[in-house]
Amino acid sequence: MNRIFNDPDLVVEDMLRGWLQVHSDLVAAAENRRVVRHVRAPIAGKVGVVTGGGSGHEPAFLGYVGDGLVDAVAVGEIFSSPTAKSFFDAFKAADAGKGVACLYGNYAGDNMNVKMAMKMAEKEGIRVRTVVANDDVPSAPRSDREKRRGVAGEILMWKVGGARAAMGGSLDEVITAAQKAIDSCRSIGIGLSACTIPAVGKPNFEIKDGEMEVGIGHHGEPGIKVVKTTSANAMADLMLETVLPDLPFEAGMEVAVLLSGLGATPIMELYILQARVAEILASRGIQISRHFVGNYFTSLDMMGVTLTVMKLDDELKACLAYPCRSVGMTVEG
Amino acid sequence: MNRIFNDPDLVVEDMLRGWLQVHSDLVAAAENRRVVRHVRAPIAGKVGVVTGGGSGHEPAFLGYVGDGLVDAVAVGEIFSSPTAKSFFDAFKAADAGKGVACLYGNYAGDNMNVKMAMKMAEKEGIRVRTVVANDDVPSAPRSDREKRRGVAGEILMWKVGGARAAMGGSLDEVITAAQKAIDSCRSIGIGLSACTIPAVGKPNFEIKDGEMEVGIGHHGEPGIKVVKTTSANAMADLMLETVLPDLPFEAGMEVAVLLSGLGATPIMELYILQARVAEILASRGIQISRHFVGNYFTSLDMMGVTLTVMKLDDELKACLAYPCRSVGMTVEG
Amino acid sequence: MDREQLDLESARVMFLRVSDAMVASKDLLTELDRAIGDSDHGIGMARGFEAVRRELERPPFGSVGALLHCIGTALLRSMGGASGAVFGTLFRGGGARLHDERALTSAALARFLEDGLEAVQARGGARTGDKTMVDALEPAARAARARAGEPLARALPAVAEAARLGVERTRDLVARMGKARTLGERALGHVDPGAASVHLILRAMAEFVSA
Amino acid sequence: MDREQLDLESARVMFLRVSDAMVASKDLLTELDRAIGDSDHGIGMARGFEAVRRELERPPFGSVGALLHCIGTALLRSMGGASGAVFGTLFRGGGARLHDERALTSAALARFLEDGLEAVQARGGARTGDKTMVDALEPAARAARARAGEPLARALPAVAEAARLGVERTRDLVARMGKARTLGERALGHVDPGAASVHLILRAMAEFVSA
Ligand SMILES: Nc1ncnc2c1ncn2[C@@H]1O[C@H](COP(=O)(O)OP(=O)(O)O)[C@@H](O)[C@H]1O
Ligand SMILES: Nc1ncnc2c1ncn2[C@@H]1O[C@H](COP(=O)(O)OP(=O)(O)O)[C@@H](O)[C@H]1O
Ligand SMILES: [Mg+2]
Ligand SMILES: [Mg+2]
Ligand SMILES: [Mg+2]
Ligand SMILES: [Mg+2]
Repeated sequence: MNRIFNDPDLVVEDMLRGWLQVHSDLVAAAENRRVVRHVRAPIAGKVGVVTGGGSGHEPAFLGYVGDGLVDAVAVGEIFSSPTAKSFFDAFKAADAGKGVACLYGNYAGDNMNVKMAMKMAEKEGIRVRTVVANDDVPSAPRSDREKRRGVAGEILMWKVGGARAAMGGSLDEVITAAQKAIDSCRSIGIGLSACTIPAVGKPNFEIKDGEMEVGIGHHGEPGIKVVKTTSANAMADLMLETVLPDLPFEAGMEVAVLLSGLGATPIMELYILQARVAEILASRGIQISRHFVGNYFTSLDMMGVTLTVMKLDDELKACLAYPCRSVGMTVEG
Repeated sequence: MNRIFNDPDLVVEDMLRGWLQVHSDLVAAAENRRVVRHVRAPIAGKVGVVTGGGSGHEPAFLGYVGDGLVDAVAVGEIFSSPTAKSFFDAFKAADAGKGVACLYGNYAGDNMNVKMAMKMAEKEGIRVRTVVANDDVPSAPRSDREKRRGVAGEILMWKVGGARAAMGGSLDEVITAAQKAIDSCRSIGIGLSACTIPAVGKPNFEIKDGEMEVGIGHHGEPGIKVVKTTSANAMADLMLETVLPDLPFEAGMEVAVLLSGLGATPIMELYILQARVAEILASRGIQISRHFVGNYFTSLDMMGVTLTVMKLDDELKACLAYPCRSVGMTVEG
Repeated sequence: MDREQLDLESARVMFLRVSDAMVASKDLLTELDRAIGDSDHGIGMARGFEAVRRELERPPFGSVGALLHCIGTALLRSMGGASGAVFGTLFRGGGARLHDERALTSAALARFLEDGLEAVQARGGARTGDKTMVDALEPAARAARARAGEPLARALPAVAEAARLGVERTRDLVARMGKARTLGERALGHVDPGAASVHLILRAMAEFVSA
Repeated sequence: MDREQLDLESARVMFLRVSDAMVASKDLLTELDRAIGDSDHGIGMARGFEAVRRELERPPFGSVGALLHCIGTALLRSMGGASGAVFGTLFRGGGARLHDERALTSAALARFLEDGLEAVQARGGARTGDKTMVDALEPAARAARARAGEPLARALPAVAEAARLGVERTRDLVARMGKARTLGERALGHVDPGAASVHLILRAMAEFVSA
């Protein structure tokens, strides 16, 4: 494992030091060093938008703190939910009196820690409502949607919730929009290689040469099946076959597509995949009105990709088009 | 090799299809499909800025086509200079009558192909002047600077040249500014793993587990030495030791720092490195007034990093601060 | 030496030894989580019990409940992850009704484990058979209740043994919770890392009282 | 059959066979470039000579010069890279003074290689000993000049052999040009891929005339 770190137990600290310095125009540390907040948070008159999760997914989560997006994030260890205290401190950092929308992903640790943080917030009179992202189709059958993991659809949920808050929406409006956003998203990942946590020093799991894990999660959680590697086109087809019928996405719909590398995937290859995704969607009469292609939500040094398709309506389109500025995503006004 | 492509000989074509579609607000194909131009190029009243190079370095080169940056790029095969014809067609795509600044990297293939393209341009009455980036310190001794390769410093050269052109500068002014930009840059790379060209199917070279190649080039060209892997801090120290004395960078100077991953490096690790770079520069009395940390110039799936330090003066600062918008870099107004 | 119970100072020292044991189990637990999870369990537990160790260095504690609460809080504040919430809750929930106890008796142990179990289940919704730490905690709590009248030094080894058997049983379970859920049958043959942690904690307690 | 010279149609067919040979050498050349370059030489040459093959399918050509120019242009337009420029220039520069020749004679071959060499050196500045294709081209041109009066079928094998020896000599050279330059001594023992291409082209020509 040839990687870049100092003390393997301090990778998050060391990263945060660099991050806070480089992006000091945008973000600042809260009193709790595991909370990164917008430089101007809490922003008067605005609902606070909070998220949080384990590290190793950069630019998620902290990269989405910014104008028109997230106000504060709770930062966990690698692949570990932040503590309840960090979520609570993120609520405090974001709350300007209009309440806090906590928009996070469906993982046991995050669920429990957010719940505890909400109890702390209640005691201090901070109103918090949540939306739990569960866009990862392969992680549970459609009948068990509430068991599904949240993956890159979270970014679109933050984008929509963040825009709604920046437009002056009430807490209920922000929550409703964010919930609609994630309900409109369906995602799937394909893993082509495993990832290695520096403190562990060997791969978290195994993907054989010549095989790929279809439906992989952001921490290497296994998916639907392990199959022989295929062409990019066949990969795109496989992903769409899983994702499209689930909502379902149908002719005449407008969608946003987010194709994210998992960390080690060359950018070139994301566009190769995207070319096919666009072709298939067009052939089905589905119109892509927004694309995001890049490393939006990664898993350390994993090779692979996640595809998210989001059904759009006028509100969601307006929210996606709303200006935002952050390390992970910038939409110009 | 688990990777994402269809026909390995068509990766560039397939990528371009996806790219042109996703970024149709920003770029368009020229008649020559191996030229990607700004949607509005040639831009009236402005010197055209052109670059080009092999593929596999995304977002370089085509990702820097945009407002306030590059007007047209010639796109080569993986790790291969574009043809002379493509460079020439890029000149044509960019030329609005005020001449073309061709700002490219010092590689045998690019040098020869650009030279031939300039002959074609001369015949058609297009005025072209060049700046050849040679910021890679380990690739030749200081006394042989003209033999040094161009690496990520090229991005800052494009940024400065692009800004100067956007400000209305003449061809000579753009060239002078771009030349100053690259003369003010010093870079070094460290490789932690090899990269694999899809059509080759096995790694281009070898980096052993537990070893790293100090001074590596963007195609895996060997550097100064192969040493045992070290901590992130020691890596930063090693890079700065090579880079700082070369210009030399001294107390009281202002600099820009660009830390780019080579493709497979987790973003987290770039910030870990950056934290140390900033610490050392501060301790030497050198002030960082602009940071760029991310995957700016990659080498397929190589694990590793390049560091570029650029000495700033008022003109260069103004040019770096000038607004630009592209896939690879956006600076807001 | 068959200790009847532990005074607060001895209980504190016992949990220092437990902390040492958990920090020392980092690689083992990471390996278990690597097999069916995301490889961070050992790292998290080690970080958590390093924090516990720091906290326990500042006596005195006024009651068994205060001691357990302090441990739980240290875990909660330092660990994160599912296990930070779960183990933090085990200690804090388990100590909630022990704020009048000046010694750790077998009865107190039974209450700690029973109340802890209830709190964990309220927090995360896991039931027996879901392949979580509940599968070790539940039989341990039952064993503790059954031996609530015995000397602590006799009860604890039996409680630890019950946990161990619970851990072993998780080998035959498909996960219905957490990161191992989508593994399906691929989780068979592997024990649950959180369950292993419950056993390691109880085993270190048993070793202390038997020493 | 000891052919004195090749008429234009035979020369065209010969370069079709040369193209086949170069396309078939893709992996070999890629391996050579992998050892001391960036692994793309075989891919580039194969792409280039596939384009040549397409162009050569449209006869007739009016002169040796026109034929060589056509080949060079196909390489230049399709390949890119250092070798696209270098081999494109070899053929275009080499054909520049052969626009009156209606047959490929040994004298024309010598002029092709000599003028090609000069054009390549003007283009890229490489000299003998820099570990480039010049190290195969230069001895080949010399051999061709020495045999300019012989029948083509006798000259070409000798020219190809001279190129082969030139390739072999690149093993002992440290690169002073291109991607191998920074390898320093690590390049020793490896032949230059571009030099190998020169030899393969001439060998395929020799095989054609000797067949
Ligand atoms: N809902 C739950 N209730 C009880 N224990 C749980 C629950 N979810 C997970 N666990 C326990 O947590 C352990 C995993 O801990 P850890 O690896 O630290 O967390 P994460 O799953 O967040 O990576 C599992 O082995 C399991 O015993
Ligand atoms: N300046 C030059 N003059 C002549 N030949 C050169 C020169 N530079 C490179 N070459 C030849 O090109 C070959 C490499 O070709 P190729 O791999 O296609 O190009 P690149 O170096 O751009 O990857 C070298 O083996 C060498 O023979
Ligand atoms: Mg985890
Ligand atoms: Mg090349
Ligand atoms: Mg885990
Ligand atoms: Mg090459």
